[in-house]
Amino acid sequence: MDYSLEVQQRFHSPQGAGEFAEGTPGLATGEAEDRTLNVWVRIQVQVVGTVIRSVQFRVFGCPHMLAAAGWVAEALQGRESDALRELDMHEIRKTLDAPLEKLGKLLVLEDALQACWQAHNVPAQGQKGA
Amino acid sequence: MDYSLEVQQRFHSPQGAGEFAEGTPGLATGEAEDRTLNVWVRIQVQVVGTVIRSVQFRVFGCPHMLAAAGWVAEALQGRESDALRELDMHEIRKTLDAPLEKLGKLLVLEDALQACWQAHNVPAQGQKGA
Amino acid sequence: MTKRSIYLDYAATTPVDPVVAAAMRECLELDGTFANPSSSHSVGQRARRRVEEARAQIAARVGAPAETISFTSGATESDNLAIQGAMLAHRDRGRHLITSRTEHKAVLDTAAAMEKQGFDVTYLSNDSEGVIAPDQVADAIRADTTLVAIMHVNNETGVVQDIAAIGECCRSRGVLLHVDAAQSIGKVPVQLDQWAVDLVALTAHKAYGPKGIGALYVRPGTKLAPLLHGGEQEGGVRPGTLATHQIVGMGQAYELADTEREAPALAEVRDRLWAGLSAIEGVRLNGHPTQRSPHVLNVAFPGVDGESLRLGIADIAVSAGAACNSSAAEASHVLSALGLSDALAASSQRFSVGRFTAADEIDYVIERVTAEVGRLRELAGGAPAWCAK
Amino acid sequence: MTKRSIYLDYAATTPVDPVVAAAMRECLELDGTFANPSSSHSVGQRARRRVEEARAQIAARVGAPAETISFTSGATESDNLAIQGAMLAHRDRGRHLITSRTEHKAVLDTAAAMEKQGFDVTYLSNDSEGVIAPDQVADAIRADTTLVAIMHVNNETGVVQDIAAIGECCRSRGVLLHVDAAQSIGKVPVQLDQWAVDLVALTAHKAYGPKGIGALYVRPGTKLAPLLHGGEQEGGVRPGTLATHQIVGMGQAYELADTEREAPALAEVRDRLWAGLSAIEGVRLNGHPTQRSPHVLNVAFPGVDGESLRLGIADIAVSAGAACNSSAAEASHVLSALGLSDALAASSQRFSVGRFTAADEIDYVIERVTAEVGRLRELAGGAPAWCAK
Ligand SMILES: Cc1ncc(COP(=O)(O)O)c(C=O)c1O
Ligand SMILES: Cc1ncc(COP(=O)(O)O)c(C=O)c1O
Repeated sequence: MDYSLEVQQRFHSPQGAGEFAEGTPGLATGEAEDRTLNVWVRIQVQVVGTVIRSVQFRVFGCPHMLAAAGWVAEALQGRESDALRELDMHEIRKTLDAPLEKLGKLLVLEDALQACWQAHNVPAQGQKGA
Repeated sequence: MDYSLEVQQRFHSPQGAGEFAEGTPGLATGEAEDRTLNVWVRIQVQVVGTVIRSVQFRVFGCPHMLAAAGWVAEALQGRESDALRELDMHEIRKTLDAPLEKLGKLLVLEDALQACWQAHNVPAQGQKGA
Repeated sequence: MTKRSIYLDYAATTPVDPVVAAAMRECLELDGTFANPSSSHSVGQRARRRVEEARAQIAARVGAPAETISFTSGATESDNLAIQGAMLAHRDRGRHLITSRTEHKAVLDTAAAMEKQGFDVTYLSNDSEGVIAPDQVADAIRADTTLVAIMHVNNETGVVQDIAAIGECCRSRGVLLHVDAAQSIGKVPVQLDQWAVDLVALTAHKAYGPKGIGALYVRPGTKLAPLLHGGEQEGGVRPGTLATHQIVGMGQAYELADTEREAPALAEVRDRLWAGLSAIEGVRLNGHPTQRSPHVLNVAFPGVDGESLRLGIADIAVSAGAACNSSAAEASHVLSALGLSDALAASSQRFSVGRFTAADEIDYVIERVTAEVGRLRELAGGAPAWCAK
Repeated sequence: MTKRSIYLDYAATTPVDPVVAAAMRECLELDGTFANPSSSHSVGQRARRRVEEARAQIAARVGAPAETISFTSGATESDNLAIQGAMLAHRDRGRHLITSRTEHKAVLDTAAAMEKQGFDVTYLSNDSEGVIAPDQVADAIRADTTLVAIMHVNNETGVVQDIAAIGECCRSRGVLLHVDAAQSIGKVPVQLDQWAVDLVALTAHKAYGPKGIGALYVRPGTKLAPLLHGGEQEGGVRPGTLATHQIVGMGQAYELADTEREAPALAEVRDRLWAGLSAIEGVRLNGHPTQRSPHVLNVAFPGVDGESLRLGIADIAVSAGAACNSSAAEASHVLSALGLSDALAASSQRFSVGRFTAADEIDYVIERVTAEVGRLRELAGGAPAWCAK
């Protein structure tokens, strides 16, 4: 398997890997998994007002999943929270130069972002995972 | 194809190759061929009394045929003329270390020797070929 | 980024031993032994003698008479020739083939192709340690069974099957036995003078010989329908110009591959690696703890994605399983057959050591793997239980 | 006894060019490109790149896209894969195969094997100069014809068939064409970008590459049933570990084999030889005087037994015909197809020249052959006419 330089770099030093301290204000968490694809991902965003202040993630999966999560975390920083719904995994796959067969896994990341957006807009659920 | 040293030596310097001058006394000639085996051989013996004084031959054929003819010419020298009927090609094949598939060709040589013996004992025919 | 590069994928292929390379080089020189071994002129006969010397070297290594060894392009062709050739030659006698789930694809895909042609195939299930019990073979044999195809050393786990016993139960029932011994040479003895086997697939490139040359042992009297036609080489079993340099290389490699001398050294290195890796929390050995070849160590790292682990230790050449499927994403059919979950199978790495593996390389590998497994588990903190089961 | 040794059997096999040998050696070194090109680790990917470079070199030489080239163990396997593979894949469409009497045994024996399997084969008769007229192919094509297999350069006579024209008449009738081009590379241009052919068999060892490696060109969309199963190499057309050093060698050899540069030099040497030999009484050229490859000269020496002539000039490596049948005693099927009597066929010698043939060697050969023919004719003095007809 050949990996693009960006994937290798993000894989070896992932920015935003980790989680927020319990009770951090404005926290929303989204999780998704696909056992057949052997991936699990959790995204946490801290939203202040309507803006994403910072992002943390955990990933079990292949190098492209790790790189994509890092890329997303960086991309969301400082954006409106609706960005959680707007990121296009086809674009991200191209940016990371990931093979087509990896798209299925990336869509799991999209699910996690969706869940995160849900959690943000329906705080009741938002507590889950925090 | 591997050739025994004796075959190589007799092939490169064949003793007794040639023919007798016309009208040489006591001459008997025998010829035989097999077109499918691609061989032809002519044997001439000069018999003085009952003893073979000398032998000459011509051969069209493979190295083993040439070597066998030379071997026979040498072997017959000084023998009783009945020797023409007594040489065993199976023995000669072994002596020359020729492959079994060559036996057919050697038997053509045997035919020539037989014909020669005939010619010797029935001089009328004996003139043919001389 | 990669400080050094370490090769632990000897089961995929080995480098050519310098002694073997030297023997091959002579055949590649302008005034060397380059002629066609089928040519009757003296240079051709010189090449022929080298070919026959190599055939004798190979035969001696496996305990067989030289005339039972026919050259092929490798074990893939040998497996195909053995299975297709025997099943087709005996199709009127019986159309049933028995093999196992952990065979190499050269055997499994050939078996599948035979099924498509209307033959009947039984796939024996290995136990959780990868072993086939001789009784399983005995029980599976039917009146219409023509051939049993069981490998000697598994290429992913190193598990060794009891060919001696399996051979007995085939021979006593009048069934042919084909053994894929591609991984065995120099690691586990192949003793054709003691085994009741009829066909054996061999290859050079797993034993420090060149890639692209192999052989098939055919017990005298075993009927085989050839796969390839044309020319009279190899007694009609396999046509095509004999590749002198390749054959000379295989012969030299097999002469060097002395199991008695090499196996203990391999086992020592393999055990050193396992001693280090087994200290990592949760790791487990795939395959059989003792009934195995000294050159392969297949380890599951629960909670870690195997592809990520391999990129994490990219300066170390290891593999997920068989190289010939590394383009394929799906989990190893061998590990699945041993009952591993997709997650565990995907977490597994095959480390295979060889003649040129040094102890200090092993220590470095242990250090790197331990660190990377820790890092990846950290990155996956809080992942659900299935990721590690 | 042999003062010197001269090699004039380049059509049987060539020595490996030093440039090719050097490229191969790199793959045979411990720290060289030895890994399995199917391995996903970095050393495996390095080998993969070398394999793809070689594929491109070969494709460029024959005027085809790289992805149409699949590696095999040689032209024998390529011919088998093309013919068996195409006939089996299209068996429902039609079971008729057309080929010619002067094909290599890799084609003729495969055709015979297809007949045994119930396929129908038409063998076209070449004219007395070895040529197949495109019209003969057109006339032989039937509604159920699937494949035509006609070689490009004949290995015994050097006769070149008009593949461009034959291709047209196959394509226009919707019939597949397989061309055995094993002898062509570096001697007669193979122009797949201009020919309407679907399958082409190639080999390395007739063009200063290694023995045991070849390729099959498969026009995109051509259905083929594989002969071998297992592994996913070569897009499923041909499994088995790719032999990096062999493939690299073939690529390098094909890059070197520039017909424009080499053919004129070969023709000059070949013509010098013929100029000398044609002075011998009664000799005749076998094959076509102009429609032929520059590297082969096949000559009949009436009144001389060929085997004796070869022993007489044992320091010169020439052959009776195809090396792969040199163990067989019977006359060349190619020369018989040209109408030669058994005696003439058996008297014939194939002289084949190559990159390393020197003019002074030719002069020596002329001298030796002339003397030996004279000696043998003398020994056969008085032989009946059939010996020389
Ligand atoms: C067990 C086994 N069988 C067969 C093969 C195929 O051998 P080859 O690469 O020589 O075709 C391999 C390795 O690739 C193997 O490990
Ligand atoms: C015309 C032709 N076809 C096929 C072959 C077989 O090629 P290989 O030796 O690569 O199998 C040869 C030479 O042996 C040949 O001359």
